[in-house]
Amino acid sequence: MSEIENKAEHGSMDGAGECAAGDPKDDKGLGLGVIFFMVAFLVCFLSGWLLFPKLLYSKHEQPFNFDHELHTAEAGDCESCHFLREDGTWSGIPNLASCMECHTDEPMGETEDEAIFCEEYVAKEKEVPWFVYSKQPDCVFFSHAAHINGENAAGKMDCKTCHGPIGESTSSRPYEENRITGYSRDIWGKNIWGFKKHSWDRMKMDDCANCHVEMDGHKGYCFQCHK
Amino acid sequence: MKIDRRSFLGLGLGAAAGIAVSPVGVKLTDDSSIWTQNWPWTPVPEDGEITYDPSVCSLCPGSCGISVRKIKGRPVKIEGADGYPVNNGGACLHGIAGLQYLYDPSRVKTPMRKNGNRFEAISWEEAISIVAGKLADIRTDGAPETLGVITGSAAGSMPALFKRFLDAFGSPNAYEMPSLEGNLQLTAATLHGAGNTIGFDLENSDFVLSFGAGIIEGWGSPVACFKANASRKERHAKLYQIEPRLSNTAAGADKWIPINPGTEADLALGLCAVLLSKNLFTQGNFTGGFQKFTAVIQKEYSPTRVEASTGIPAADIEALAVAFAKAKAPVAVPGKGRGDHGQNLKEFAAVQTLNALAGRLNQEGGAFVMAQPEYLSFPEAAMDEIAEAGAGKEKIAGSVNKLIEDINGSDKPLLNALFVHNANPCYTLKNTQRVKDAFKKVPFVVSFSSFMDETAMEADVILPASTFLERTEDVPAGAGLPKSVIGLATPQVDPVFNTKNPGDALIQVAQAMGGTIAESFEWETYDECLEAVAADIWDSLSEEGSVVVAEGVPEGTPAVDVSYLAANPTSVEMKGEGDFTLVAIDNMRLTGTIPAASPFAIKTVSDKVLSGTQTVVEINPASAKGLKDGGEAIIATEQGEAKVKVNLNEGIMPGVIGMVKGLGHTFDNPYVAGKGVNVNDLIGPVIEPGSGLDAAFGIKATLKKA
Amino acid sequence: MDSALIPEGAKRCAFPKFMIGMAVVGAVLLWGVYAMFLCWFKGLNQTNMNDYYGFALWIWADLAVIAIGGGAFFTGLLKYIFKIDELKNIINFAVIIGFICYSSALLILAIDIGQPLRGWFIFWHANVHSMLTEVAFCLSCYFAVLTIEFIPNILENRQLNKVPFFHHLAHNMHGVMAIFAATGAFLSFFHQGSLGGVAGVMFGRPFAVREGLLIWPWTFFLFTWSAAAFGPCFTLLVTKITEAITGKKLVGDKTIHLLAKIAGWMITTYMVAKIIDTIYWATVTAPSLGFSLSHFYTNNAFYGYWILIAEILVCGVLPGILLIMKSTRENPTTRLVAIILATIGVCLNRWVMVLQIMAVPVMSFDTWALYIPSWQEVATTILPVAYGIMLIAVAYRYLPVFPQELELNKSAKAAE
Amino acid sequence: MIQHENAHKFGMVVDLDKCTGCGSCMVSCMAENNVPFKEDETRKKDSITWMRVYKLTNGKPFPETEVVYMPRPCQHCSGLGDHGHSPCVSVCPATATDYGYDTGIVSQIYTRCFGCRYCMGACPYHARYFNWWDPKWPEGQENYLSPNVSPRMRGVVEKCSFCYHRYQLAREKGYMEEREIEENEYQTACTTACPAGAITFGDLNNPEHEVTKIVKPDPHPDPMNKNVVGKSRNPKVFRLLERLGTNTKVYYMSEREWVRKAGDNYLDGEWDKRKNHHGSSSDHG
Amino acid sequence: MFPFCFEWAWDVGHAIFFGGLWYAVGILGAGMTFCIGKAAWDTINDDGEGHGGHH
Repeated sequence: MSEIENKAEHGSMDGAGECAAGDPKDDKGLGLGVIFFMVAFLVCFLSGWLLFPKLLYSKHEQPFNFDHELHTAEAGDCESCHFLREDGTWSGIPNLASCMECHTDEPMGETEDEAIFCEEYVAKEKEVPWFVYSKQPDCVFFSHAAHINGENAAGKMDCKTCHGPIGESTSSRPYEENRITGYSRDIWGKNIWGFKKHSWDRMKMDDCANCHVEMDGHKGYCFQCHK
Repeated sequence: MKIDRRSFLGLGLGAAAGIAVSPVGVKLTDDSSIWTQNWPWTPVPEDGEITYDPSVCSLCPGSCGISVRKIKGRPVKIEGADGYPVNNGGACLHGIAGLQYLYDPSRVKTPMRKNGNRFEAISWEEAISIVAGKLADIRTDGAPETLGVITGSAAGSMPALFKRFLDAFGSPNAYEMPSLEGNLQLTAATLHGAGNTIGFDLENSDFVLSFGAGIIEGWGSPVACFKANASRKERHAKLYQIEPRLSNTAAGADKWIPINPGTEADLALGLCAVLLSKNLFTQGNFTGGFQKFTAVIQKEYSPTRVEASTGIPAADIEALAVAFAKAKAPVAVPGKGRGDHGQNLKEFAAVQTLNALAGRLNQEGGAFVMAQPEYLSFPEAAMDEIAEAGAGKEKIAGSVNKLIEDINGSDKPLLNALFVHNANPCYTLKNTQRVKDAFKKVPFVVSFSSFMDETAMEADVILPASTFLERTEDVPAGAGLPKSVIGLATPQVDPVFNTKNPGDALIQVAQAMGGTIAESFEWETYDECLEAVAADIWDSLSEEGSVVVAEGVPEGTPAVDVSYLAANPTSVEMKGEGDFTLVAIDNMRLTGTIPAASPFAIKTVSDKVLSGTQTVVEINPASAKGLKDGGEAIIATEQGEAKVKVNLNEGIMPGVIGMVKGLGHTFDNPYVAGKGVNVNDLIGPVIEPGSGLDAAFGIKATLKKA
Repeated sequence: MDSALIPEGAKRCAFPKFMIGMAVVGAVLLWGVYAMFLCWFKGLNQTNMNDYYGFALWIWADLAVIAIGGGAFFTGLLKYIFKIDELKNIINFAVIIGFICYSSALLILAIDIGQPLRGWFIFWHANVHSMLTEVAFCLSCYFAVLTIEFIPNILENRQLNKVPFFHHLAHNMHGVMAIFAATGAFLSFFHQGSLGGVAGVMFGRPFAVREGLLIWPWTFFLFTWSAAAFGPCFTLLVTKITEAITGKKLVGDKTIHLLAKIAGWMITTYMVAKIIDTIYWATVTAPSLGFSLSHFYTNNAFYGYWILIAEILVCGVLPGILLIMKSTRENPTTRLVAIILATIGVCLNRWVMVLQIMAVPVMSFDTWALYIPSWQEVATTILPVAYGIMLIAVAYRYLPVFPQELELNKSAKAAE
Repeated sequence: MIQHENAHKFGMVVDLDKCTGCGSCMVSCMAENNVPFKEDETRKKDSITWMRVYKLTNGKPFPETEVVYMPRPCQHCSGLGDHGHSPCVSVCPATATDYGYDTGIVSQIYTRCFGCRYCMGACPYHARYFNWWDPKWPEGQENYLSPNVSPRMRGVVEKCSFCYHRYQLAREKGYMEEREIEENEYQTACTTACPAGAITFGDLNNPEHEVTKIVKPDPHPDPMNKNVVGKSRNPKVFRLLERLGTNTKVYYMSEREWVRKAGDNYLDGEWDKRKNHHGSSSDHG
Repeated sequence: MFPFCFEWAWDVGHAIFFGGLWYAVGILGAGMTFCIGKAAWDTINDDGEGHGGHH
């Protein structure tokens, strides 16, 4: 915040200085106005593009780093930990009990992160308060079953299509939350205009709809994805 | 001028233009609308694995099997359990709203002690020691019989445990609140011998003659009754409803027979008289002065005389009797409304005798005379000298209503201490002021209530009970059912507040008292106690969730002793004066007893029953005399008066005012209390001689424009 | 004090007097603003609307102000497209009144919706089948037109006009005003109609539903027509009131008579159509759905046949006749009576088409629903009136609204 | 629009002779769908009850009075000619409600709705409710809220969804087991709660489903009113305000003539004429 | 509103509706742009005319 204030102040000081230095007669007014205009424009334009996105999101570190690559190497593919329950509902991020199917009270490796896991959560029998990058708002109903076990080709999707190559990551990136909406930044995407390069860059309604149009020929009806 | 207006204009325009070509505006517009979609004050329920767990609802004597849907172990919905022997899917609105009781704002969240006029929170240890100390003093004073207990019903292990406590303590003063089951047992005892009860095979009857029984208003086991009633359509079975008012049952019946309030017994005996005179009856196993009965009934209850009292034409009475006798599987059902409060033995006995005369006892689709289920076997309670002495004393009164009357009528305190469990007498019994006065005359009242209800507020100590969703308990089903089912309620969630299973609280009080009392309560916990005393059926009970103790048509024809009716007991007269008869109405969407209706249930109540904070009374337009529909009026009885609204309703006999039960709660819960008037404030009890029942179904009243 | 801003040659009351008047009206405005914020921050529970009365006083106010604001588009249409030059003497004022009416309508809509911050969804997620979408689009576009039409008048302010850019801008805008006016007429035609369509397409409401042409129920055309017919009456009425308050003659009789004559014929033809529509609806449409006319006008405490008679005969046919007959049209008293009745008539029509629709029971076992607005609703509905008075006062004081003012008041000036 | 050959058309039939007016359906609906409650719910015109039970009387004086209870969920209209333009869907300016051509269910998206209430005005059944207040639960009571239905914020319209989330949950299980869902797997909360079994719910396009067997919907437009499609061929079955052409998917059944008559509006004497007509046409059919 | 919006469909309804809308918006926009642009041009080519009253 202070940066922009400084800039703004600086800018106007410049203007004022110039004004003071110039001819005090009236016609300078228009010129000054133009300069003021330019400076204010530039400051606001740049802050809008550079500073605003920074201010809009708050950053949270995950409780501790999670090495997806290591776990996929040890435990197998995504479905080993993130699975569909018998009733077809999605289990999401594994709870402590699931972790403990492999882990014990003692760390299996030597990483600091695993030590935190054992001390802070396993020992205290506390669930790890993970931040969920792909968390959708309460109004959204998303059926993983329909996309993994669905009846047609569209129903046999790869995790990567929406979640990206997270399984290859070795550390957890910070979770960014929109201060106004509470949405994870992954929903809107990193790009402030919401442009995307990969299918997993954005998870807005239009992204769902586009894919549905492509696969089903129709973007679906409200209740299909809303509750 | 160095910096003039134009400079500022430039600055402003520049800033605006700069912002405009940046994403700020678009993003803020979008995000502010998304913010409204996720307002932090709108709750977001947590998601997780869905599970379903079975249990039994014990909100009413219906005892339906329920299935509790949970998300990550958190209960979110109650539904009726498919396949449960009482309800087989389906549930009533109170059971479905059961979760609202868990987090009810009026719950007693921790043990309480009254200090002056206010309650203060205390620890369980302190609460138990206060109770144990007070009780010890009573025993030291040598008056153990001055400890009384009022329980909601007599069935199940909890009342038995309280009874046991009284035994070990040395008091005979155990009382139950009036209930349909109690009334049926009393009827069975009068006609067929003690230890019996009566069930009605509505499901298989082709002609149900209901003497005001609110078969779809919460009579008996409500859901079972709903199902039996609904199946009439396919079975082409008839339901005739005899009632002064077009209740829901009457509305759903094939025929509604309006009758002067309180004369149902006359009609039942009148029908008996017709059967006798037309020789349409079955001799059966009548004992106890059947000759005298025949003579008395035919003389006193001839159709013309019954026409005079009931208002039903004599010819109709005869036709009805013939239709009843000629039906393939008729059954007559007693118990106006829910059949619990304001009932008289004469009517119950008369209706059951009608069943007997029609040869409908222990017949498919008839009335079953069944032994009360015996599945609990407590070891002998240890009793010391004080206990022996006290237990030998005479019980103060024959019924809870008589007890209240006696306490009020006596100069010296008849009870020094009183336990109240699963009951709210200060609301449910008639003339609530009288009940509260009696409570004030008892020096030490202990409430085991889950809610800060009217009775809990009169208590000196509250040992808060976990609700049925937080505790284990055996739940014997259902008054009036043609079978005996024992269900097991299991904790669906850890106690939300600092409450205990009242069984545990009682055991701890007993153990704190030491001596033979502690010896009689050797169990560590109530759960352990239940497993031990219900050992006979425990395995199947805990595995299946319920055990059917008796089912199907009982064998043999029971003896019928008609000497009670042969003596022609007098009918109870209505008290008071006035042009109108005020009758209390049962409404399925409200509860007349405990607990008070949930917020959801209250929400469903019609604005023709409750309007704002005013009770709406029903009255026939023919007797409205200037009262307007929706207008305000003052209803007055000798008991008191209340401001009400008027609903002009063609579905009620002229001269009768209908006022719903279950409103007018006075405790602190804005969603269910402070609404309307308690009809029990307007109606005083009338004790029926012999039975001790409060037979006041109504009272004479006046109604004037407010 | 503010004489430099007052149009040259015009005479205005003393500044303090002006400010006192503004303060009085401003107090009413603030009361409305307070109520508005209550509605925004506490929600619509501040109103007496309910699930039966989802559309109530506000929607009526919207429909009414848009109808009476129709003078702007219709006068503009006549002036710029049909080249009736005489109307130049009143066009500025008609535009100002229109501007006030439409901005008020938008403001009320912003209060009326349950989620004001999501109001833009109506544009973004537009459902093209909804009459309300059409209303929203055309309403906001037409408001833009009105603003454009109003701007040159503002720029003619004595001080502003000295700025060369503004001077030229005003001049250029006058030059292409016909195009704007044509666009405005096009937009108006549709949104006035769509507002009529709002009711007419509700086929679940037999009191409202009308048959029609393609996707447009007859009410679509009736609303447009009635706005064109009654809008000028309101313009005349406000002119009359302004003249009374300022004590000056502001618009020449010739212009007044001309506009009144046009309005009279419009009203009369509208009433013919309206009566045919009513008869058809009462004898064909409603009965085909199981409703007799009496169902809509009996068995309740308020909506009787009187409202039908008042709307059609007293406030419709009568003013129409008064305005087409030369003698009554040119008699100031009967003309005033006619324009007052006409204004009431169109407001009554909008009332019926909003509130009575909600009140009439449709299911056979339902009952009439009656409603009394809360003070918050009343205050926010009066707010635009206060705002309108203030804007007219300011505009009259500082802008050359009435081209004929100086000429018509010469004699008075001379006498001074 | 998706017009699968095997599109569903979910609907229900309520047997009014069985309905007892007990209110279980209302409470089950509220509990299932996180419906909020206020201190005073006696002003029924601002009380949110997706399922509302109306009390109908035959209007006759004592003792001929008769009463019947009529549960009224959202009727899920398919609109004039069965084209999916229900009264509410076609008027919503922001597409916050739509007609699911694959299920026949009329949706309502609370986060899209901006609260103009046009749909409420358009619905003759008063099946739509506005959140005049912020939903507030007494402390702790929000603990029983279900995650399957999102709680609504102030300022939006809500209504019965035929428990669409139950359909979704059933389908998820179906996906898991790679099969179509059975009739009993998707039932609304009111249907399962009804202790009298008065409600039958299912797919009106599926002749195997009980609801279709009872209703026997006529797929052809009514010759007397082309807007009406799906009229029941069971003479005891009727729909609410059928003549308006709303084409509801909630049917009612009663043995009593006055009840069937109360389902719609008729001019004087018209009912008897129609009845005779209906009689003769059903003779032919 | 825009073809990239969720509800947009390339059908007759949208074509007529939005065709009319964008047509109107276009005329208003073009008209105003013309007026402002021409006013700016006129101002520059004005040579002090109208400047007289300035300040």
